[in-house]
Amino acid sequence: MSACYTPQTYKNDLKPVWCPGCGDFGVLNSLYKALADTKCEPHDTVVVSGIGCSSRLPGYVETYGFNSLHGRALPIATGVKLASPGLNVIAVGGDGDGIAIGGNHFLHTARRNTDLTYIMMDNEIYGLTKGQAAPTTPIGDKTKSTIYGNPEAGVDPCALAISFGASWVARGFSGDVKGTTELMRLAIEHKGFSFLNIISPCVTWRGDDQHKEIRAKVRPLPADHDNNSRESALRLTNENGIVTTGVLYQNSQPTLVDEILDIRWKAQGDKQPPTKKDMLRQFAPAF
Amino acid sequence: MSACYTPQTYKNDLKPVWCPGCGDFGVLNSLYKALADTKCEPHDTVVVSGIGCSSRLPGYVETYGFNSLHGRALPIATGVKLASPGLNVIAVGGDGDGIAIGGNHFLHTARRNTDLTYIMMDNEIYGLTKGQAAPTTPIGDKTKSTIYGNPEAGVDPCALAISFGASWVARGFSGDVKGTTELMRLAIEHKGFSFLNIISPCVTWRGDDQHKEIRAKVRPLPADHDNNSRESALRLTNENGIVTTGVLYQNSQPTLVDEILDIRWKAQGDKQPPTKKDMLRQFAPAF
Amino acid sequence: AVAAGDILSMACARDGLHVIKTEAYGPQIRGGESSCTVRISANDIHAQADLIDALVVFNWADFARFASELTLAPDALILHEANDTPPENLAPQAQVIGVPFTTTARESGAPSGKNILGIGMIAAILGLPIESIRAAIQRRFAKKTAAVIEGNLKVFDKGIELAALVDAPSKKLQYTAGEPRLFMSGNEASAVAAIEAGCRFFAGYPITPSSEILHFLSEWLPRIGGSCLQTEDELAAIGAVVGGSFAGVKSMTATSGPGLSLMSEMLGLASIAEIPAVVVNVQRGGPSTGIPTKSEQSDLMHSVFGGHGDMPRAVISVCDIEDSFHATVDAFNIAEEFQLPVIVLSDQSIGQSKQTLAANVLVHDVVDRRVATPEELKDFKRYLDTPTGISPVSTPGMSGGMFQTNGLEHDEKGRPSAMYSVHERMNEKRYRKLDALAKKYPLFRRYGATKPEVGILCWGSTTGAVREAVDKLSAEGIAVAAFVPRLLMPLPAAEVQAFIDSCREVVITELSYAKQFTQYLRTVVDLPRNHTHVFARSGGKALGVREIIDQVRSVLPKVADVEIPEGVLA
Amino acid sequence: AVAAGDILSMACARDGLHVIKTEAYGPQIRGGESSCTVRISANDIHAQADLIDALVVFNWADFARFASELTLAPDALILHEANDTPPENLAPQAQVIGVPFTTTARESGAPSGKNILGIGMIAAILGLPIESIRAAIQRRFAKKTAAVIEGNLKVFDKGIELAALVDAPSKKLQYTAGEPRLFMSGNEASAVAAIEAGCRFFAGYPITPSSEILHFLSEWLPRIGGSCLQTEDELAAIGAVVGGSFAGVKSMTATSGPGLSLMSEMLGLASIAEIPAVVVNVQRGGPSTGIPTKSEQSDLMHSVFGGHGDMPRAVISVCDIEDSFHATVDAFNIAEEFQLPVIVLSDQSIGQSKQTLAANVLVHDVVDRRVATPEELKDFKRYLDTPTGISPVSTPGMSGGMFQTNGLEHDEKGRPSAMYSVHERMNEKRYRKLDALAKKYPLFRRYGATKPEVGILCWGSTTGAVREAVDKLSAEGIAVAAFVPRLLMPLPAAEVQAFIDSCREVVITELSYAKQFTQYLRTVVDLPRNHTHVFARSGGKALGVREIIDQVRSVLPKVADVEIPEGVLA
Ligand SMILES: Cc1ncc(C[n+]2csc(CCOP(=O)(O)OP(=O)(O)O)c2C)c(N)n1
Ligand SMILES: Cc1ncc(C[n+]2csc(CCOP(=O)(O)OP(=O)(O)O)c2C)c(N)n1
Ligand code: SF4
Ligand code: SF4
Ligand SMILES: [Mg+2]
Ligand SMILES: [Mg+2]
Repeated sequence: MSACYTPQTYKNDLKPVWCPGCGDFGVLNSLYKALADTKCEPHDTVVVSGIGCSSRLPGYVETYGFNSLHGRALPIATGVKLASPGLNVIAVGGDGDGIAIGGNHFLHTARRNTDLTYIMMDNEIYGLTKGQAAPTTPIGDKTKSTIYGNPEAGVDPCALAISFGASWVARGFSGDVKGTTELMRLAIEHKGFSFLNIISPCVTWRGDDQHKEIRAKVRPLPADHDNNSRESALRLTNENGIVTTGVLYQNSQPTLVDEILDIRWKAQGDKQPPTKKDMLRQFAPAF
Repeated sequence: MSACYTPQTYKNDLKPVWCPGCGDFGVLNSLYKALADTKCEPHDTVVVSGIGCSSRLPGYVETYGFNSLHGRALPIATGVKLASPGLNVIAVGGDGDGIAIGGNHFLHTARRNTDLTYIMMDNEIYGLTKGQAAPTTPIGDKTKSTIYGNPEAGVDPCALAISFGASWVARGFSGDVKGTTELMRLAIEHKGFSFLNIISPCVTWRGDDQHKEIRAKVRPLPADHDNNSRESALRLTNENGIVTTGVLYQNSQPTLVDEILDIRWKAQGDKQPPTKKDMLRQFAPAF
Repeated sequence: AVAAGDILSMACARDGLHVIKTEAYGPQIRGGESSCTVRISANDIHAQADLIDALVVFNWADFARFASELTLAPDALILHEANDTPPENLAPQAQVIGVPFTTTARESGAPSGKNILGIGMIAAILGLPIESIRAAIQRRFAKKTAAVIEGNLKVFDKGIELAALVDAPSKKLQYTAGEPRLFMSGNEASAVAAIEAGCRFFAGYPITPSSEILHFLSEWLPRIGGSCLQTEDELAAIGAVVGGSFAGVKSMTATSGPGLSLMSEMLGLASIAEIPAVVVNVQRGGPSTGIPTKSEQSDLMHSVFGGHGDMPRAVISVCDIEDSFHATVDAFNIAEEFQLPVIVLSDQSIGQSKQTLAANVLVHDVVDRRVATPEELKDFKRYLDTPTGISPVSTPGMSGGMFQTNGLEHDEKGRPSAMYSVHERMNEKRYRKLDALAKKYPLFRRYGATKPEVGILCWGSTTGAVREAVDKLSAEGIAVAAFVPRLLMPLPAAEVQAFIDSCREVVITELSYAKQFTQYLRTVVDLPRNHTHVFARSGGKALGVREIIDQVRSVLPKVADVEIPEGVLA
Repeated sequence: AVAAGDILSMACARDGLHVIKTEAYGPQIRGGESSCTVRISANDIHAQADLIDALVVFNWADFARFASELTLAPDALILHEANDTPPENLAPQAQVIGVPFTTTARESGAPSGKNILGIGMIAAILGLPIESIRAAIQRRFAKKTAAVIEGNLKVFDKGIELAALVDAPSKKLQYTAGEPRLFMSGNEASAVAAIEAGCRFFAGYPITPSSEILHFLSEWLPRIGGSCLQTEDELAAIGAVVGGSFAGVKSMTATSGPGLSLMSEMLGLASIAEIPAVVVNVQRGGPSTGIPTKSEQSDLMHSVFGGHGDMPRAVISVCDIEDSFHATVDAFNIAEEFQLPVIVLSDQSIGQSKQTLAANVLVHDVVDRRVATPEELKDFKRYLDTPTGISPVSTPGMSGGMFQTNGLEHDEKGRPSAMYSVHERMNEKRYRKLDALAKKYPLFRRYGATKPEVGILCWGSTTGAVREAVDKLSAEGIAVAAFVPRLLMPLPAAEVQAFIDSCREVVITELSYAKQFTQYLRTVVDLPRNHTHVFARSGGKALGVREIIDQVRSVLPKVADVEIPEGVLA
């Protein structure tokens, strides 16, 4: 990997379509910085997203990028990684993309400890479709699809990730570019599935104050937090009135790529790879 | 509800296609008993399933029954309940059906505390398709699709259900018809989303001994277990070498039907329902 | 711009004028460029305007983004922000007038009132109902402070005042005020129709350009004792609809292409289990995510043939905003009577455009499910093989009606069977329903000459433009007619064939690059080999009346050719 | 029964005989009834047997379940469990012999060896290779104790001994042993082909009748440095395939109808983002869950037209077990060269039946992706609009090849655009690839007379039976030919039309109640109005050679009619 990359290296000349003041600008800037900090070789990096305002992000990053289908960023990212394990694979998207339509892939990609980083831009709403409730929208909130107030309790993406078996889980706030950049760096460096939930306000559908309100709620990790314990990590999720940022949970365990390599070893060890003849033998009545 | 129902009431004359010795026979018998114990009016009861050996079950129960699509039992059951809240709705299916292809619906149906009972027949394998690994298959196990050993750690359906926000979570063993019947009764009586994971051996693809092995592992709930605590409940999941049966977790919270009724109240209160004219007013330039 | 369009439209609707309003946006959700076109007429209109008579531009850079979709009339009147110089030759005899919109608005006490200033001028120049516009402005800002309302009214008057400086008498609209009309979008009409049809359960997942249906029903269903569920995805949405309908409640979902693709498998279940289900699919540019904010007619083949297996279903198209109402009620009627899934094919240009409608047109007969009789409930066969293929239904809650169904092939009782004989018989039974359906609902429209030289075949949202083209061409004495099937599956084949056989030249016009409509027609009717002219292009731009006229003209010579030899033979 | 069939087939394969073996099961996974038919011939064969010459029945109740699918030859030889009385008149001159299978087997020291006893008798009576069968039995029980092997061999000899009592010389098979042949299923051939084509990533979700492909590749890919992922569902499977292919590795999934329906949306993404992807779809009875264990040709329309939007894709069909290999390699070649999704349409009767093949036929040229040149990488346009529509590709890891793609409509650089002009141009570009593809791969088969009076059109698994029917009819001096398109999308339209035009009467035969093949043909070719005869029925039962012969015969009179006037005119 070359050592002389700057945030500029990862910028392309496409202007983001985001509304002025959208939290996703902060996420994008943090990503530029984090990629530079981790010296990610642009052409060895793939950013995959689903569909949503946030999922437009790969279009603005000068690496290989794929703004795919609503909810399917993770299966595609998994395919990229398994087919070509040498690549750095980063999946990004929105809370709806990842927890509504994409929820099942979130569960299974985390559970397999798939070697990739998943950044969720969480604005507690469906932005691109103009403001319907997301699974993260707080109970009672009025949205385009819940004018009588959201009947469903919002879920905490970090709590889900931990329960799904993610080996690295953190929360950031797009308003804090420095902190978010640092979390991204750690996420990218983590071996296995790292999940970073970034609170990224939607000024258009959640009101211009969402930014301020969240900033007021943000707290650092308690000094005594043991982030190797699922139980203590879970206690820092679904909190009332405060939002704890930082690395809530991490462990180290074999990753999906480790398993794939292990299977190859079990299958073939250091033996010569089989020939076509070897493969056809089972169909040959040569007894 | 009439009071004179016996297990016979719920039997029809279709012969199950299950292999001799399949655990699902035990589940079916428990269900006949539990329906009688809870005096479920057959014509007010709907049993919905997905696809799998276990999902054949509704075909053998003399109520309204729907053996639907692989993974989709819960959305269909939700539709039945919301459209006609007076019905008793029971969803059943396999571990693959509910956690692989159906995982996302499991998450959201639980999270909404949808008023239905979900019985999962867990054999740690895909039975109907002849023995591939399921998300519940223990790591290392050799199956048709994992001849080098399953690379993925099996998940515990009860742990998932608790993290998903289910308001009632229990585990049973098909070999224990009496215990399972009792758990089914409680599940059906619970207000909200009740999840019952029943270990139901697949003698054909998991070996004839699975039955014995599990019986040896089964344990009752620890006397001091506090099943109102998620934390303690989670400690009784993903256990090594033992399988704790009983009601692991329960709480009482507003259900989806409660919310729907609340929304109707907010929308209309005790006012006369709106007329078509009222509905069209917003389109009329009458100012 | 869009707000001004709303005010103008509502005001004209109040005075009984006919209005069609369309909007266009850039990719940005907020603060991006937007454009709004309003066609106003004293008579019935069926399509958005081909040519723009009067244009108000606040920013030429933004205008450029939409220019390709906006054609100016030769003598267009153009009002633009004075300090933003307009591009060269916008139109030959264009009247281009710079107006200090921003400053004037500020001075008149409504800083953000430049668009109100604009409609003030336009209203005066075109002679639109001033009083109604005033009222509309007041309604629009009702929630704001009195000062705001005052300011905007002042700006409006200022506009009228400035208009005096413009001399364009020719542009005055001649009309006499009539009954107020409703002003609504196709999506709103579909939602209203669902309630009219008796739908009491809606499950959906938001997607552009169909979300307004979810929004409307999530507000109104609870008011009438129904319920609405926003699901986690489209798989769950259509699943819940099938469940709700199985439980005996008319149920619906609404989506667009990507969602419809995801629903393919569940629609197959509804088909084999014979459960009514209504899906309103509001088409957008495809494939994949494509162009979510624009219209196209490229979900046709998937709607009529999509999904694995031999899967009977009905597909009904929407010809215009009013038809969104009728087609949706028809869809419920067909679904309930024939016990199958019905797809309503609308598109963005119908779903999200707004039009004025006479209040009394929003009525349509409603059909209900054929419930099993006590006799039928004895040894009940849910899938009884009847002459029409339609079997008696019971629904949960009905005592004695219990049955167990499934998506496997099954016998009359609904019991799974892998036998060929059962499969063949049940396929026959299920498809027989389509024959009965085709007989009862030969839905189509026909416009123009009875003995056409040129016959146009089209469907859906292009109908309005085709209809106006037929009128214009007929006025020129050209014998042209248009045939528009509304029921697409099963297609009224005999009627379509009869129409084709009655024309010398057949023109097929559609907004699908892959010619989906043409290919579909070929599966059921014969098209004359050298006398069929297909005009198929991508969507993303409305099919214009002049475009259709040119298509027809381009085939006219052939008609002439044909005439000569005939003359000789005679 | 099934085990016996395997032993018999493998043994015959060893002596170079031609074998086709099919199996059928009841709904029960284990301990249920099953049936196995084996057709053995000294010459090339293409379909399973129409008539059964020799039948072994252990339980008449079980036989009854399959009777509708098994037709006995008039002089069938029938061996059955002695103490289970057979039904009346199974066949006119049937030779029905009761054999105490169970007891004899027990006495001969192999309690569960009744099926071995059966093949012992059959082998002796039909004159099958005794020594090879002995070897096959030894191999079969290799993992068991010596005692077990001994017991089974003894039972086998006992069978030969008992056969002496049966007198049926006419049934002896005449042949001379030849080179050993491979014996494999269509699914196995597809899996082998994937590896041959260079596929190194497979993602799939189990589904009958395609799972054998997953099983085979999960065993073999790791051995050659590839990987296999069993995903949580089909949405993830096709997603992972698109991801793997985007990353530059040839990738595939396999499924059946329900899974294919779920993949509709992602296939649209592969189409617009121009990412190669191969899907092997092994058809079963539909719609919905339908009949998972039986064959049908009803996923055709979904394969060629399914998915929202105008979505170019290729579809290639599989004519027989050997063709599973070639079609699958072709699919990869087409996917890589034209950068689009390719669906391989096989079905249960090909995927799960086994046939003998000469080892040397499993070879096929392989094509790779056209990677961007250094020149092209300067100001790289991933979607460069070229004469063929095929653009240069770069894959992650290639320095200087970076691009950002998406499922939105996009320009040559892959940047999202909602402009009509871009949409129209890119649709043109993407569809242009299909023209190039059709030119390069006009894949079809043609059998029979060059100047046919009757021409048969069919596709996929019915090809074998049609081919044998053509041979038999030709032998009778009837001028009949068959045309079988292998590439279904784009269809070799010119060739199909030429064939149609060369026939007096056209017979279309297919296993789809809804006539999917016929309807599809109509979209691209003209079928003579009164000279086209469609024989379409549900799947669930193989199309028999005699059935086809009857279909052709039924249209022959018409040919005669036609001849007379012609004679007069001459
Ligand atoms: C299959 C499918 N269903 C629905 C949609 C419509 N859709 C696009 S983005 C989106 C949700 C956006 O919310 P989120 O994922 O949170 O992203 P955000 O815009 O808030 O950043 C939806 C429902 C779609 N594109 N595809
Ligand atoms: C969409 C779809 N994909 C795949 C299948 C094939 N299939 C049927 S059942 C099943 C899994 C069965 O496992 P499980 O749900 O655990 O039920 P079990 O048979 O073990 O009781 C699969 C993969 C299908 N029917 N539909
Ligand atoms: S709508 Fe919300 S999320 Fe989308 S770009 Fe605007 S501010 Fe950001
Ligand atoms: S395969 Fe397994 S799960 Fe299925 S019926 Fe047999 S024993 Fe039961
Ligand atoms: Mg969001
Ligand atoms: Mg299972």
